[in-house]
Amino acid sequence: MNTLATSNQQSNRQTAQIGWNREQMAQRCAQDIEDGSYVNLGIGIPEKVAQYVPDGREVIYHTENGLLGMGNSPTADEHDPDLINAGKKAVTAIPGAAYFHHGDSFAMIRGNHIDVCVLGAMQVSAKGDLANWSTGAVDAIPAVGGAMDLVAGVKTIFIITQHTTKTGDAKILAECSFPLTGQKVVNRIYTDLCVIDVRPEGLMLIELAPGISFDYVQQRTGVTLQSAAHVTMNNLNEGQK
Amino acid sequence: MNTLATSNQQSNRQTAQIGWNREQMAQRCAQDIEDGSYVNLGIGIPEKVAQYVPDGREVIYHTENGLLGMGNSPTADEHDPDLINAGKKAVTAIPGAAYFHHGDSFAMIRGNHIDVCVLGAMQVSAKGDLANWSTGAVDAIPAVGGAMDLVAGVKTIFIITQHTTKTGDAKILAECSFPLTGQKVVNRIYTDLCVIDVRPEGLMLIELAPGISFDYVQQRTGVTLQSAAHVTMNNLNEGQK
Amino acid sequence: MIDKRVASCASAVANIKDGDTIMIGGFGEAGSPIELIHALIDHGAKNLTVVNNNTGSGRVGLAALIENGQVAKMICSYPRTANSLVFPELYRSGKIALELVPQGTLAERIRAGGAGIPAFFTKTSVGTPLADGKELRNFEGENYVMERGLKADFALIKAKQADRYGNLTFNKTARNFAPIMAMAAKNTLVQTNEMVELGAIDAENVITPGIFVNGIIEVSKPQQESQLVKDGVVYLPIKSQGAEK
Amino acid sequence: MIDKRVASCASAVANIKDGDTIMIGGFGEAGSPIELIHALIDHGAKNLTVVNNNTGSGRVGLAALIENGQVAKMICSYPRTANSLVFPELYRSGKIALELVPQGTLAERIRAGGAGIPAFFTKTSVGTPLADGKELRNFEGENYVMERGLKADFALIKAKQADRYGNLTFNKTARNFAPIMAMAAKNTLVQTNEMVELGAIDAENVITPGIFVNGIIEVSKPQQESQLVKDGVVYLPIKSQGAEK
Repeated sequence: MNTLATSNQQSNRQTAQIGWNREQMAQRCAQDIEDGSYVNLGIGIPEKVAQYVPDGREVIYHTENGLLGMGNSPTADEHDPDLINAGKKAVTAIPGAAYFHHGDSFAMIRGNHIDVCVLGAMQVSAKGDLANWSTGAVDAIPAVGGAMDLVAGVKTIFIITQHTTKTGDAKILAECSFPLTGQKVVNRIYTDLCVIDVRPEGLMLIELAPGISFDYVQQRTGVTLQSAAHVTMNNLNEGQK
Repeated sequence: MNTLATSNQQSNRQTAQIGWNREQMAQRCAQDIEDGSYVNLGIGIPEKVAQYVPDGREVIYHTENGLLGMGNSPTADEHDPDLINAGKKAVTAIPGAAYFHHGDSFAMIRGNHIDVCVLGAMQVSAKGDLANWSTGAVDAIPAVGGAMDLVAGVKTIFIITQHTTKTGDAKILAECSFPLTGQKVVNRIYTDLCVIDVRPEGLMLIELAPGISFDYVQQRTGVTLQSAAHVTMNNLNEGQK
Repeated sequence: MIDKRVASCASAVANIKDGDTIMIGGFGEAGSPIELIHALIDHGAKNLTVVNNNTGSGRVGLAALIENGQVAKMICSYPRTANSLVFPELYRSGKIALELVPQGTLAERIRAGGAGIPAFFTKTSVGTPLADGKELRNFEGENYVMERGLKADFALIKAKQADRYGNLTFNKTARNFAPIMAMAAKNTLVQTNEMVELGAIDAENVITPGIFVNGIIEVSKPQQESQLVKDGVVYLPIKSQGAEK
Repeated sequence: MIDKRVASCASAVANIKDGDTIMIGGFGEAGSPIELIHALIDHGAKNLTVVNNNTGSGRVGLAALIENGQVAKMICSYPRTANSLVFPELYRSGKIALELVPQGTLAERIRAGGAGIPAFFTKTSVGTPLADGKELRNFEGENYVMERGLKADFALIKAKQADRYGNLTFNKTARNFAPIMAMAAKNTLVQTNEMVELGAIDAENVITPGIFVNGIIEVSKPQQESQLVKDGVVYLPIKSQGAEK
């Protein structure tokens, strides 16, 4: 019993390590991006999605600061401070890329021309509302960037996020308490524990990370989840491609 | 007496030939286009203005179908059916020209970036209303082109027109009877007889063609004209430059 | 792999349906995608709403599409041009509808449609019959009219160069409406004088990025509308041509 | 003769007045016209409203302009960035105002200002605090918020090449806001890496036509903001620098 208790405690302490890691979350999301998609990736884990596009698919990356056909990070030789992404990191441009100004770039976004946008989240509601720009704290410097334009204009919005906050609070809720980025905009949520679809009838758990149960996810979620008839346990590789 | 009567009849028949001819009307207008102006010229007599820009002035011509820096008519060798002006005539592009799409072209117009537009007129009112796109006839095919955008967006609108219609009716009126192209848009009118400013207080005759009197102009005008203190008689050359 | 090339003009237009709205590039003959229009005539889709600055000339291209009875409504700024025969006759006999739009408002409505803007305000046409029935609004003492964004099911345009991603360049003033129509249409079909390798168009000089393009067909020696009109050519749909033999 | 070259950055900015609205190109350091901004610091105009996507970094360029107390209000989408020190402190102490605008709405408002559009509707920000107090309107069952066009007295931008007419090209993503700011400002001042002859920029590849440009100064070796920040440089106005000697 003593041994078991210790084992349980250890398991609790290791909660952050169970389920999918950051690489695997990105890899799982990448599986849902179709060949030929035009994709905008947010800062953080979403950026990693580009590394896991399955073989045989060609995906074109849009960065809202004026480039379609964003490539990998540059070598030292390729580095140009005038060639950056929306996170202000140095990038490259692939053959077949195009530069354009901010007006045209957000015409692509607002005009529903970008197929998929992958973003991080502070909170997501059962209706697909997203909060990812402000905690509403009085002394914070508000900063929104292109997030509101992206969620309003891009056809499909994927969210990649840890299932709970660092302190264990649920991020998937009946209603967001933080100021919204957009209303009814999220299509699918990829967490370290599972994949959840936002459907008109509510949140539908469609996939579990290996070793994770529905109840385990439900306990860490602020709203009642439904479960698809056949929830698969997707056993991704270790994040290598 | 008999001789005089004949002479008078002849003079009446020759009304169309007195005052400035079409070349001189264009030449007179060209004198008012400042060095460095961006200019859009309408179809017909306005097109001729480009031939009479005074020496030492550099003027850049805009054509609303997507070219800034329109040059002369092409030689047979230069002719390209993809390089035309708003009247669909073949043109050339000068060194320093720029091509752009229709959205950007009319952003230049609507956004008040073009300095001067020279247009023809069917009617002009004392308030500067312009009618130049439709007689309002029931069986006519209505066609407006870029005229409404030009009068709404260009800083200065010059009109070049015969002072009266072919049948002798006044074209400069208290109110236009034809459908308007724009309200309070005309700044100055160049006719075969005179130059008239549109001012808040009304129409001000500021210049007469050689041999033309104020009364002669007033008789052919549908609204009371005022006369500037010193009306000059501008004796242009014969239309050569 | 992304490869937007299609096998023929016929296959490019194959999915156009009766009742669709079609934007057609070109200002007069400059930029008119005449081979794609002729393929649409062969295709036969009817009851179309067509957006173009004009209504074509002679009896080829857009004029032939209208003459073939496929166009229920034109949205344009200048339906009268030299050698424009077909539209005036049908219009006078009440067989075709016309929505007359100032040229710059037409361009901005198309650009707005492509940029996700449902409506905007412009000074153009205020105080004229073309503002009748439209909402007026005063901003800082000036009156403006509200105009709506314009979208289409298909755009047919003509490019100078294209790569397999759909990046495009244009030739001189043949550019005109093509880039904004490519933005405003759900499906943009392009005939290009030349197909080039990816990267052959400098990324700085791409005029229409491939994201706005769905199908590309190379037509290396396009016909010239003015020449056809001069030669008295009458375009007849392939079926009719066949039937006549 | 049209020749928009000016003698120096100082003479370029000489007509900027207290209280003016200034659009400054750049997304982070890419496209930031740092020499023109430093000239504006030397010039000393106060009570400015500045439009830029960010608020600068370190204590050079836009951050130095803010630190020098010349900016009463920032209109931007993302005032927090790595190495952004100056703005947060002034904002928290209530010494600078902030109008926060979603990045795409900011871009479209600038484009609208330049294109003669006083207002337009967008879905962006509907249902969020940034739509508070703005007019909402339903088109075809979707809600949109009305946004106003944005103009400026001056724009300061950075180009790659310029000719004497003011035709411009840009380098890669340094293009960003520059072309639309050039449209929206009454006076557009350009620092260019290179002056070229008329015609050296192919008419097909001009990004900003000269009609939108008023003054050009060649700065062939511009300073790089990130390098200055790394080196701990603090830009002080020339008067202050003089006073310290």
